[in-house]
Amino acid sequence: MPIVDLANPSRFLALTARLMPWLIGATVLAFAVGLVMVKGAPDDYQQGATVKIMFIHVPSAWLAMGIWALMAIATFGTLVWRHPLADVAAKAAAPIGAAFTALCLITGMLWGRPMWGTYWVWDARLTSVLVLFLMYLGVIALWRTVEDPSRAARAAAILTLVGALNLPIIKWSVDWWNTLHQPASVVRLAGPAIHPTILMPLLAMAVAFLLLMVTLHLAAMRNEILRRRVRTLMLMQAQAAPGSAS
Amino acid sequence: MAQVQLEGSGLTCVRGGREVFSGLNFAVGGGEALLVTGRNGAGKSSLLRMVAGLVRIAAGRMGLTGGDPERTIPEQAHYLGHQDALKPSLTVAENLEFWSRYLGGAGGAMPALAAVGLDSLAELPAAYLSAGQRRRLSVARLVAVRRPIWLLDEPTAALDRQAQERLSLLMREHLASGGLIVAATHGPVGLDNARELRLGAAA
Amino acid sequence: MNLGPHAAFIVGSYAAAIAIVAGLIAWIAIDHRAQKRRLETLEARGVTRRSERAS
Amino acid sequence: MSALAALFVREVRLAVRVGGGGGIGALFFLIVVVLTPFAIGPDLALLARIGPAILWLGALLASLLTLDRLLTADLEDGSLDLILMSDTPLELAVAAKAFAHWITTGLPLVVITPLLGLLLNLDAGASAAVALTLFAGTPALTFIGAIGAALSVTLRRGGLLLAVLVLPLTVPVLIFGVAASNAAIVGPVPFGTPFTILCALTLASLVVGTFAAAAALRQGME
Repeated sequence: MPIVDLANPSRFLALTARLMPWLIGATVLAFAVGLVMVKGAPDDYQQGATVKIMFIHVPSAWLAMGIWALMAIATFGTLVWRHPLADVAAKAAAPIGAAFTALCLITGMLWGRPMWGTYWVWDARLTSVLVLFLMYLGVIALWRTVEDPSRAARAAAILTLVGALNLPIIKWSVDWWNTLHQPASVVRLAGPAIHPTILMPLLAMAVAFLLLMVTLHLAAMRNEILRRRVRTLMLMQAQAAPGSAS
Repeated sequence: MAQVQLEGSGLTCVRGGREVFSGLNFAVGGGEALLVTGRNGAGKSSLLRMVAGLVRIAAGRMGLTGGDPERTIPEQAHYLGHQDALKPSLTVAENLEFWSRYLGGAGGAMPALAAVGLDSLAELPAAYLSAGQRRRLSVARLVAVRRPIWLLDEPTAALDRQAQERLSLLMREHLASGGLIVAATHGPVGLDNARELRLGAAA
Repeated sequence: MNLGPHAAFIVGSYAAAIAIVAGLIAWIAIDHRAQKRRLETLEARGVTRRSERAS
Repeated sequence: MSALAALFVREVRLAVRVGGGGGIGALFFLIVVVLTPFAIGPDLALLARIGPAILWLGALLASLLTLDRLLTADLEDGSLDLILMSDTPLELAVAAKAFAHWITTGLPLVVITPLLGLLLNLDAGASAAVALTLFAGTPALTFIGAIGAALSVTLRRGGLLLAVLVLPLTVPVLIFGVAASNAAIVGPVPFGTPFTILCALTLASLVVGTFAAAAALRQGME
């Protein structure tokens, strides 16, 4: 299926409708496999069973960054190739990205509590994810305050690209800020090396999360396309109304 | 409506330190229309806004006889300004219902929308309306709430011929029911027995 | 499966995961139904898109 | 009463809908609170000590900066003229608008305060205390800010002028808000004393703010 074929929204909707049941099935299957492997994973010699939180925390962190990268690529499509579905993809991805970033933060805090005694210790990695969460909320706020989709798309595109450029800088400066003040005794979150018996369930869960994200994203894009159709229909209804020429 | 009579005597208006007009006298009875004409800046809008209580009366007196004694002139007047007082994110019906309830009307929007031909767009957000449609939605406010005095600032602006005819029909009905109209305008408004008050003639 | 002393936090994390994913699914489903309903009311009123009218 | 109810419902609807400024105050509050530790450093003990101050300053700025649109939006589209002309007293109209602003902006600040307390290493009790003082204090911030909003309408200049004009007026509320929070957390002083003064300040500002804003609007007419 050539990519240009997807440019037409109605064909995209038809494709999504056909793909959706398969995607949902694959996601459920992937989660089933992942959770079985997670159940079988051994406890960590240091943290005990709390390492099981990692199987949710790390995949959602990867998704949080991955979705922003996806949005950056999509907005590149808006600015450079004027691809009609690009800003639909970017707008649909933002809330999903924010949700997974929130999940990453929550699980990070729940994982930190037994170790550090408090929920939040401004750990370098978690803090970067927190800043990323603020950026997601910023983009969503931008989409919500500008009604005209094309104007909002260009503004969101600029913001997303600048955000993508800034993410590494933010990550590095937060690390520097953290090590500057923080006594070195803080246990690093992910632990020194990941033992294969823990790595395999982690990868399985990562695949499951990825499938979940793809399913949710396609569904959200479908909604966004319908929302834009409603908008054009309303515009046409106003123009079609009698005596609306002036 | 009881027979009302609006008079202004020796009215002086000062805006931003500049005397717009002074010593102005006018009188409008129920069923009559007064067309305020004059070049831009002669104070047409200022006179209307003065009657609406939005501009301070520097000197002179304005009185309304026959209206509701407890209510001030602005509370018995409709002001149709250059802006339409509409919120784009609210639907057509929501906008009109709000103004109808806020200005003391019964709150029913549909009859007024029908009078201006917007009933088919009731559930549409006002953002999607054209300038003419927004203007007609603003006019619907005058129909939804009955008030004796109509202050119309260039009412025919942005209206097409059919909408202008509909407006002059509404104005004739208002006059027939004993109301009065003071309209700032350049051209004719489709009213036959309207008197004219020329501002800035002396300049 | 013995979750050890910090069982509450592990269960809490998985509960949070389920809650957030359920929230996302609910938001998408509700939004989908709302847009479909608005499309139907608009199309019922005879407002058709140019592309449909052309075919 | 249905006129004022209609105005309140309209204001809430406008804030909630796309394009309205509903959640923007809470987002600003979240960002200000998150930025402070980057300046101060991740020292948990220090953050816990100045947590209430950070939360209060964030709420103060979030409230004031979102008040700019309270009246200027109506001025620009002509609604203000009709509100001035209506038989509903202007004071009650301004009060209804300010109350709607508090519900859509002030209250969300109170709701997310416990979450931000986590970031500032405040324990549950401390966060609850700050949230309670903010609940009592944010109406005062809104109604005092309404005076600034009315002035920025009459002076035709919005933006930061509003905040600069009104910030000094909010100093008492800020002092007793933070004092009440610290009294609950550290407090030699019992929580009740500063808190009741804060409530008194809020009640006073409900009245003063409403009449002052309405007077400013009336004076503002040319």
